[in-house]
Amino acid sequence: MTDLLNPATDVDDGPVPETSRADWTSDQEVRWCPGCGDYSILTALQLLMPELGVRREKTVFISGIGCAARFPYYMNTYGVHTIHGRAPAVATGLAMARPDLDVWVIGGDGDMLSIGGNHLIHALRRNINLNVLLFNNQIYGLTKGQFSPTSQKGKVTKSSPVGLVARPFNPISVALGAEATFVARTHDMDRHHMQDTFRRAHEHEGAAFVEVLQNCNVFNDGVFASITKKDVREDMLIDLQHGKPILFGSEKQYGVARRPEGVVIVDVAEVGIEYVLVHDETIRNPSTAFSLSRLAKTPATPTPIGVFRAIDRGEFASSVSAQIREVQAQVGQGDLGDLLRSQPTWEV
Amino acid sequence: MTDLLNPATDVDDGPVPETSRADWTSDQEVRWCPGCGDYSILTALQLLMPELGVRREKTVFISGIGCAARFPYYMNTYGVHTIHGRAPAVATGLAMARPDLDVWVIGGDGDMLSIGGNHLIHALRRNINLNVLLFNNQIYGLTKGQFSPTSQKGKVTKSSPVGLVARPFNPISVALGAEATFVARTHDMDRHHMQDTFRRAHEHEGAAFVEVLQNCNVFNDGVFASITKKDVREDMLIDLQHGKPILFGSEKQYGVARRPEGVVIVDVAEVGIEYVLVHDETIRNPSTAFSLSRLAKTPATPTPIGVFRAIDRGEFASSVSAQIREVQAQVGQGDLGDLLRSQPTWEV
Amino acid sequence: MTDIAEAPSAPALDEVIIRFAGDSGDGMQLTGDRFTNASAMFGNDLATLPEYPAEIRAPAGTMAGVSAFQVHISDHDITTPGDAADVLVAMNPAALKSDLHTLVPGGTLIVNRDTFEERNLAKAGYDHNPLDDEDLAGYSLIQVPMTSLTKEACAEFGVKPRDADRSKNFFALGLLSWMYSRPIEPTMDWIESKFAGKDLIIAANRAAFNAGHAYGETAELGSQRVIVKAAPLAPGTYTNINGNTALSWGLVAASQLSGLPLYLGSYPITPATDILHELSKHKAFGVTTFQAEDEIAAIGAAIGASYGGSLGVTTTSGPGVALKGEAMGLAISLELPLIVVDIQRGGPSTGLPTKTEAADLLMAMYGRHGESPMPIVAARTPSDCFDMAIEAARIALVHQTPVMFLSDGYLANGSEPWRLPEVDGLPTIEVRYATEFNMVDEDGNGTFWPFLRGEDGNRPIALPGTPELMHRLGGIEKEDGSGNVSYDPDNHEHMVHLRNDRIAAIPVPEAELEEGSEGDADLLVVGWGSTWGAIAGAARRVRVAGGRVDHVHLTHLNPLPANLGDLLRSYQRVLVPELNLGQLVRILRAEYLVDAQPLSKVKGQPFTAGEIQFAITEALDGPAGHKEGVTA
Amino acid sequence: MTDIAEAPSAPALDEVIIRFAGDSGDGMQLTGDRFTNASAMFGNDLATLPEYPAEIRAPAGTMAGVSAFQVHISDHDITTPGDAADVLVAMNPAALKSDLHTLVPGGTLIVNRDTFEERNLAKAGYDHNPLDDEDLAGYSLIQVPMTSLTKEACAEFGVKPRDADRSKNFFALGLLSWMYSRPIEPTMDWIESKFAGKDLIIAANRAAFNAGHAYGETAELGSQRVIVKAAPLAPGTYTNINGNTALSWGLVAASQLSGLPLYLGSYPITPATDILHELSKHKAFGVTTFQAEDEIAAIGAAIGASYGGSLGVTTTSGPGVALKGEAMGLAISLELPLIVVDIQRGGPSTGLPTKTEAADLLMAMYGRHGESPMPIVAARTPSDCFDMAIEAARIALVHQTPVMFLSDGYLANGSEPWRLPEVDGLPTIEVRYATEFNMVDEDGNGTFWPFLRGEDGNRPIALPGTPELMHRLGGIEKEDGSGNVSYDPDNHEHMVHLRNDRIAAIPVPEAELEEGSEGDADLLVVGWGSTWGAIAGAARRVRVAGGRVDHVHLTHLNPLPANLGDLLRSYQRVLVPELNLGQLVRILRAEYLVDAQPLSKVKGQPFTAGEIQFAITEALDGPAGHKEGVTA
Ligand SMILES: Cc1ncc(C[n+]2csc(CCOP(=O)(O)OP(=O)(O)O)c2C)c(N)n1
Ligand SMILES: Cc1ncc(C[n+]2csc(CCOP(=O)(O)OP(=O)(O)O)c2C)c(N)n1
Ligand code: SF4
Ligand code: SF4
Ligand SMILES: [Mg+2]
Ligand SMILES: [Mg+2]
Repeated sequence: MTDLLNPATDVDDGPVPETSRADWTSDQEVRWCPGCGDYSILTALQLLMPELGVRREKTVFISGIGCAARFPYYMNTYGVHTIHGRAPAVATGLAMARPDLDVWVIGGDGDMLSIGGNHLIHALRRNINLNVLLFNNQIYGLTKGQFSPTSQKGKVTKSSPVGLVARPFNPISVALGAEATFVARTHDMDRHHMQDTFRRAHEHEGAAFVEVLQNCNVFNDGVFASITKKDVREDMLIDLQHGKPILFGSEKQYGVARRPEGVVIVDVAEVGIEYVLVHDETIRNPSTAFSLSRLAKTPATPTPIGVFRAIDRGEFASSVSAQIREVQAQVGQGDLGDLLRSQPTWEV
Repeated sequence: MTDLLNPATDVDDGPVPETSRADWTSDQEVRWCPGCGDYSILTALQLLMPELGVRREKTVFISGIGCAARFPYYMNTYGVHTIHGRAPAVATGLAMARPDLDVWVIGGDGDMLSIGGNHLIHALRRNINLNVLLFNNQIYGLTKGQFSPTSQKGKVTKSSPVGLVARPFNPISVALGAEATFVARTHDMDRHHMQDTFRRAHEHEGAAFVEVLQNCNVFNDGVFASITKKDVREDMLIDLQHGKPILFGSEKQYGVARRPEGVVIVDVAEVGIEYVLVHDETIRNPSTAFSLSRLAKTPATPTPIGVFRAIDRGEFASSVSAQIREVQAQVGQGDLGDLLRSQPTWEV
Repeated sequence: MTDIAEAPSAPALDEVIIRFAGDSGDGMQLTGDRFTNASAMFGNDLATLPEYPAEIRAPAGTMAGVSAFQVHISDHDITTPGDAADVLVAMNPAALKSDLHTLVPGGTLIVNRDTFEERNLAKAGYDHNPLDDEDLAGYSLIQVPMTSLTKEACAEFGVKPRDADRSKNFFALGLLSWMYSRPIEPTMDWIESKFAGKDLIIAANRAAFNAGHAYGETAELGSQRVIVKAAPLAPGTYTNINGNTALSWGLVAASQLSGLPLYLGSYPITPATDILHELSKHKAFGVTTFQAEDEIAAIGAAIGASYGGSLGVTTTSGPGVALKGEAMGLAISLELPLIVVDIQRGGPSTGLPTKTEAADLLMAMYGRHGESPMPIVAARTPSDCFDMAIEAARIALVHQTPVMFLSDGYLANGSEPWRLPEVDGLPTIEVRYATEFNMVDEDGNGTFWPFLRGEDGNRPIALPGTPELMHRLGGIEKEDGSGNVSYDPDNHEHMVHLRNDRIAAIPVPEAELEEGSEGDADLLVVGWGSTWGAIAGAARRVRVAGGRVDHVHLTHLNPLPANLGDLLRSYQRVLVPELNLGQLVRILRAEYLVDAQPLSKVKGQPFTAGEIQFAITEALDGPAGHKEGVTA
Repeated sequence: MTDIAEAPSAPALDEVIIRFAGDSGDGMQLTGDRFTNASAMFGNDLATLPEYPAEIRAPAGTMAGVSAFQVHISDHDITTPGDAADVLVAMNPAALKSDLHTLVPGGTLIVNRDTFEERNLAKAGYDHNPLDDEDLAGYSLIQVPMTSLTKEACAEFGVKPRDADRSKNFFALGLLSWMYSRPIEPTMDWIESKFAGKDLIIAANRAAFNAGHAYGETAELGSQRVIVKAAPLAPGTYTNINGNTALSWGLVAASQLSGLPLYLGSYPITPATDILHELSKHKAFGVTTFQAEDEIAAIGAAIGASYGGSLGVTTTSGPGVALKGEAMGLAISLELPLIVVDIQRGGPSTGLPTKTEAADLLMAMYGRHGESPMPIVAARTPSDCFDMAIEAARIALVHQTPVMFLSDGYLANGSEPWRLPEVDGLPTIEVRYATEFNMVDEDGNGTFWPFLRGEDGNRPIALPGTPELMHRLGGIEKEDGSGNVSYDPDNHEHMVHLRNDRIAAIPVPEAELEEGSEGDADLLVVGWGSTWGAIAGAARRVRVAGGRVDHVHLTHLNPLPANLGDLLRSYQRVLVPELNLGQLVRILRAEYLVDAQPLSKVKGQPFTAGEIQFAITEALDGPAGHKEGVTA
């Protein structure tokens, strides 16, 4: 019998052709509100893809439902706009069946942390080779403005007319609590930072989780403005760089240092540069990364962006197929006739 | 019109009568396998309840499906054996509708971390007043032995005949990543520790999450034996006690200390007692608690038990009803006739 | 009724259908809404059909971005938003292109001429200006430079041209208000209160409105001015209400009438979300709303609240119902009250989220594993959602069962004048709970059996908190009486039949023929849900033309009215119009073995009366009991 | 066929029904299984019915803990595990109490006398020893001290008494093997290989078996010894197979026949979990199994794998199907192949997880929102699960649609001898994928339209990885042809009809009358699923008694066979036995307007042939087309 596992994997397709942004742009009219942050994320990816040295036909975007989840329509790749919350599940099946593909998962904070929260944390735990981009606008956009699991406490929305009672998830903390091997944050106002982050996610073997702070200018305008606007960024965004001390501010006058209760922001001049934490994405213990995720409680205080954690750990889909290969190496390809005779038989 | 919110809350029922274990024991035959760890958890709770000064009729046990989820049948309280994974959701509705009740949620590792994972993390995030006991036996008991999201990598089960590929969740880390305000661990071999922990959970305002290490002697026998057996406990269980240095071992010769990558186990004699971490459940920043949750990767190395975190934060259900009360205080009880006339009307 | 002093002499029309169409950003829903309200206040009968795209804001000026609002006003009792528009207001080329087909031949076409320039024409896919086309000759075309006139009018109040542009819908509203002699005050009052504190906006909108009004007066449109007189409605206080609001208020009313706090567990989904929004506002009534993490948690929480003694409700649309099946089964097994509201939309899958359809009936009947019967009610008009919400609650609470409430996108967003009921006249809902032992155990001690039924077949519900009555419920099969887990074969069979029979035995009103029916016509039209208006309108027209047709409209789909079988069998021909491929008709055929025939429409739109009229006429002409279904 | 040299002269019976009953810890399933296998190897026809409690290990000795295994062996072709047992082996008092009613009057009752002591009697709820009762006088009672004899026999091999106790089921097996002249070798071989390396256990089990065998030989049971000769089965290689194994192998075969890798996304649930277990073992066939976090993730992953070019399958039971409704709708909208397996169990809600029922048919038909039709196939016997799995795959892959496969707990766990098919004779499944442009765009360039259908009405599936054919799919309504999102009313109506029609047009085999039917009998029995054996057995008996009854058994429930309507209409009376309250019968009535009548059983157990025989006889005596259903 033939070897049925992942037939597509072994084909040699020759060198990857050069592409431009236009090659990655589908013929579909983009239907986000004018001014929506989703546009710049789309641009960042369409511009990045040609640099990644991947094939369009080997690239698949899977999304759930929401404004963010419209994303696949606009990429000239394969794509499926599935149902609300289930994109990580569908993508998991695809990535297992087809390890040759580069699978991206796109969804909003409602899609991936509310209805789809469980699929997300399990995909991260399994460490399956997906690039998961969560567009966090702290609101339900497509259904016109209800709070989401990342909306700030007290937020007034259509479904919380006198203010939201519950406290939000911190997507980075959730991901780290779920054993994610790659965890990062970027934002829709900085194309280069997005591209650097997406590139890293793409390169990661296993599940790469990226929170993209995204402005919904219709239902939650400016919610990240106090940290992402050009003129405040230096003071409000803490750009994590592997191997470098964590510094920020116009003169790099602020830094992050360890304290018993976790990491805190310090005045470098006060504590001395030697006490400033040197960022290491690769520590296997996620405690420091977790601690960094707790620095900012609301998008109004200095907030780390960049890669919090990036460690190597067995990728799920390839381990699953490796098991299959191993069994096949031991007992050979299955034979249907033998299978039918694998229980006691008798002749009549 | 009458005040319909939480009518039961205001009743004064007089002093709570004295009860004994028998009063908390239902007339149902217990149907776990002989030797199952669930028995001792049941005993611990039935013995504890009389001490809590609560009424049986004000106590409700809500469970999903699984061996663990049989629990409510055996308590002479109110109880609902719901459907697989949904106990935290049903309990949330009950706790919101009836803040006067003491609501316990019981489930297995499959029930609450596999199919029910999302409901669990959202209940913890919201901080609703539930006592959530997760009986972690690292296996699906009721369906006869498949791996669960807490089964160790490599584990051979009926559904992983050549070994489990994925890495498990650490329930404590998941809970902390989900903003839980009370997080604890105990085990089925130590009744007193269970009782202390359950009591603390009960006293906590908000969602209290307790992982109970539980032996499934039929499908996963002895999986915690190397840390919970009487003769190894001293060396293998790290009993967290608020305000005390974290020490363990027969002579308290080991301790836990901070290191850049997180907390680690140290030889007290080597580092000196002053470097041993003093446990503080009440730090608002969950980083240290998270770090403690990473001490043991498998149940074969020294494992912290006790309360990792216990902080006060607005309880969800009472905040929701407070909002309602506030509106009512401002505008009075709603009047149906007024409601019908709240849009423009005209007379014919 | 407001007086229109200014236009006493305008010729009177008995009804008119006006359609406002423009870009999503043009405020057409608001314009339609305001026109509707003014007409309602004026005393017309009316019906509306808002239609908007699924995108939040599709690219401006494109076909995908067109948003429309159709309103039918009349001096007599009407039942639908009308088959085709008498007047189409097209605010841009895309609106003209997409909606021209809705205008009757010879109808009045009013366009905002300013927008018919190259960029907008291109966005709409025109390679020339259609206003120059011969095609439009068949219509009475009125070209108005709305944008520039609005800007002009606003300029004197210091409104910047860009901001003034946003007020052009008020120009259109002013113009139409003049044409149809609508009262002005309601709109002015509304502008004042809506934009209170934003003086510039108030000024701009007022100026635009007045400019539009004046334009009619001055621009030789005199011949166009008509009046649609007030309808002879029954005396009372009226409000203009849409289905989702009526439904929300009905739930509040049911809570008050039963004395149980209302608990809504919901997850946002179009077109049901407005119910969550509306109920979130009614904290004064002790209403608790819970936006859950997903649809399953939403129903789970509603079950928990219901178990605790609240009136538990969950609201959603088709995709959400498809997720709640297992939890509904639990509520059925527990015999707990619960209302599951399905505001149906176009399917399958994500389908057409903002469009209407009624294709969830069979899912409502059968969409759960095992034998898990559940009562189903359906509303017929927007205001009927109020009454049916109370009815759903009554069934749920009195008979201790989850109840499915079916509405749809058309009812949810469509509106009609509603005569407010007397609050005191609403019947209370009696809910009784167990408070005492109902059994004696082996030792002669009192004990409580949660499934020991009373004469009414109901199990005694003891709320948690009730002293001594502690007991356990669960979804595993239970022994009738004690409620203990039971794997006994005979008990299971007994329980399966019992669950079935107790739902089948719920008393529901007899099926009654609608007004105008004679009882012995040549054809019976059987409807359910939002098709009521179109069927009623069609039946009237057929009768006027001399056809003999009767109409029965089902509000209770499970159980069905006891007399329905006999009624159906008394007709030679039975036609069942549905916004699906024929769902009720399958139930009727299976239940009564009558050769009822489907009339199907699945375009994301309600039936027009004309479509049903045509099918009725065809059926009257055809042989009795014919075999093939018809498709509108 | 194995030769039984030792008992040539024993009197021959044509069939016997044996029931092993004991505590869950007594190994009754294993005992039954071994007896069955030996009988199969010997050449009998047979059918089995395992029955076990929902608890993993209910308290030892209680009624709740009783586990039983019934096996019917015969020298001729049989179809059911038998109506009542000829022999009941009761290993303890609880087993006697719970299962005595299954024994025919005058039947042989074999008890393990050692267990009838105070503690066990009390646990079973006896206040005295029933072995002393008069009631048992009507049976042929054989009291054997199995426990002590086993211990004795084991002692010489150094087995401790406590361990020896565990082997007492082998004593029972030895005794029964002697009584029914079963071959010894298969059991001995099995013991050797099963416990390889555990010499003491092998010794104990062998000793126990031999002691039981010897007991029969020596203990004056001579008169009891009979033989059930081999059945005249068609020549071939046979194996004894249960439904879940057959289903698993059928899926593996479908994978091989289609050349697509098999991908199973599943979440454990009784009684479907064994399929996950079984397929997890077949990595040699390139089978990927994925135990997902829940049922929705399981089907989601299967859809993803199917989209990637695998044969995507998800397996579950009723509660799981109730959760998968929304995702099935997605697969329907995407027009992707998928198999959804429902191993039905007792419902509603958690219901009776380990018991059988067939009450998910209407959910399979209608349990999704919107118009979302899906083919349904159902297996009729355990081995038929193999063929129907291939058939389900054929429909899914050739017609690009999710397919529901219905089995039930009885088929899943029950077993029968199965003549192995010739692997080379199995028909391949042709799957074609798009690899080239199928359209030219405005600029004259080649492009790909994912919904531009070929002559077969199928859309072209281009797998990701196919150069140039990049495209996007989604659950929003799409334009036929281009596949672009479309809110166009006419397109939606077209697509709704198209999705419906393409499923309705799937060719399925004509309905054929079962063997023994004459084509013009007085009554037609219509069955589906696991009722086949009981109906076939009942029909035979009725015919033997001179009644005229025909039987048709549906394997395809959607679409139904084209000739079914005519067939039904050609009978005066139609009876539809179902393990539900009447689900297929509703479909038949709605579809064909025939007065088919339900015969319902919902006890968590399969029909016996006797129950159906009784109903047939009643129906034959009653008036044609009578109105009321019957309940078994
Ligand atoms: C099963 C189901 N439930 C609910 C919805 C309605 N719905 C569509 S998108 C959405 C949430 C959108 O929020 P988010 O995921 O944050 O995406 P955004 O629009 O903000 O990008 C919801 C609730 C749906 N389509 N399907
Ligand atoms: C919707 C649904 N899916 C699956 C099942 C089958 N099921 C019952 S319990 C269980 C898991 C049991 O494991 P766990 O929650 O860890 O509890 P334990 O038995 O180990 O205590 C499963 C998969 C079910 N009853 N319902
Ligand atoms: S609603 Fe918000 S998130 Fe959605 S497209 Fe508009 S701006 Fe973007
Ligand atoms: S299967 Fe395991 S968890 Fe379940 S009752 Fe038995 S021992 Fe306990
Ligand atoms: Mg969002
Ligand atoms: Mg478990």
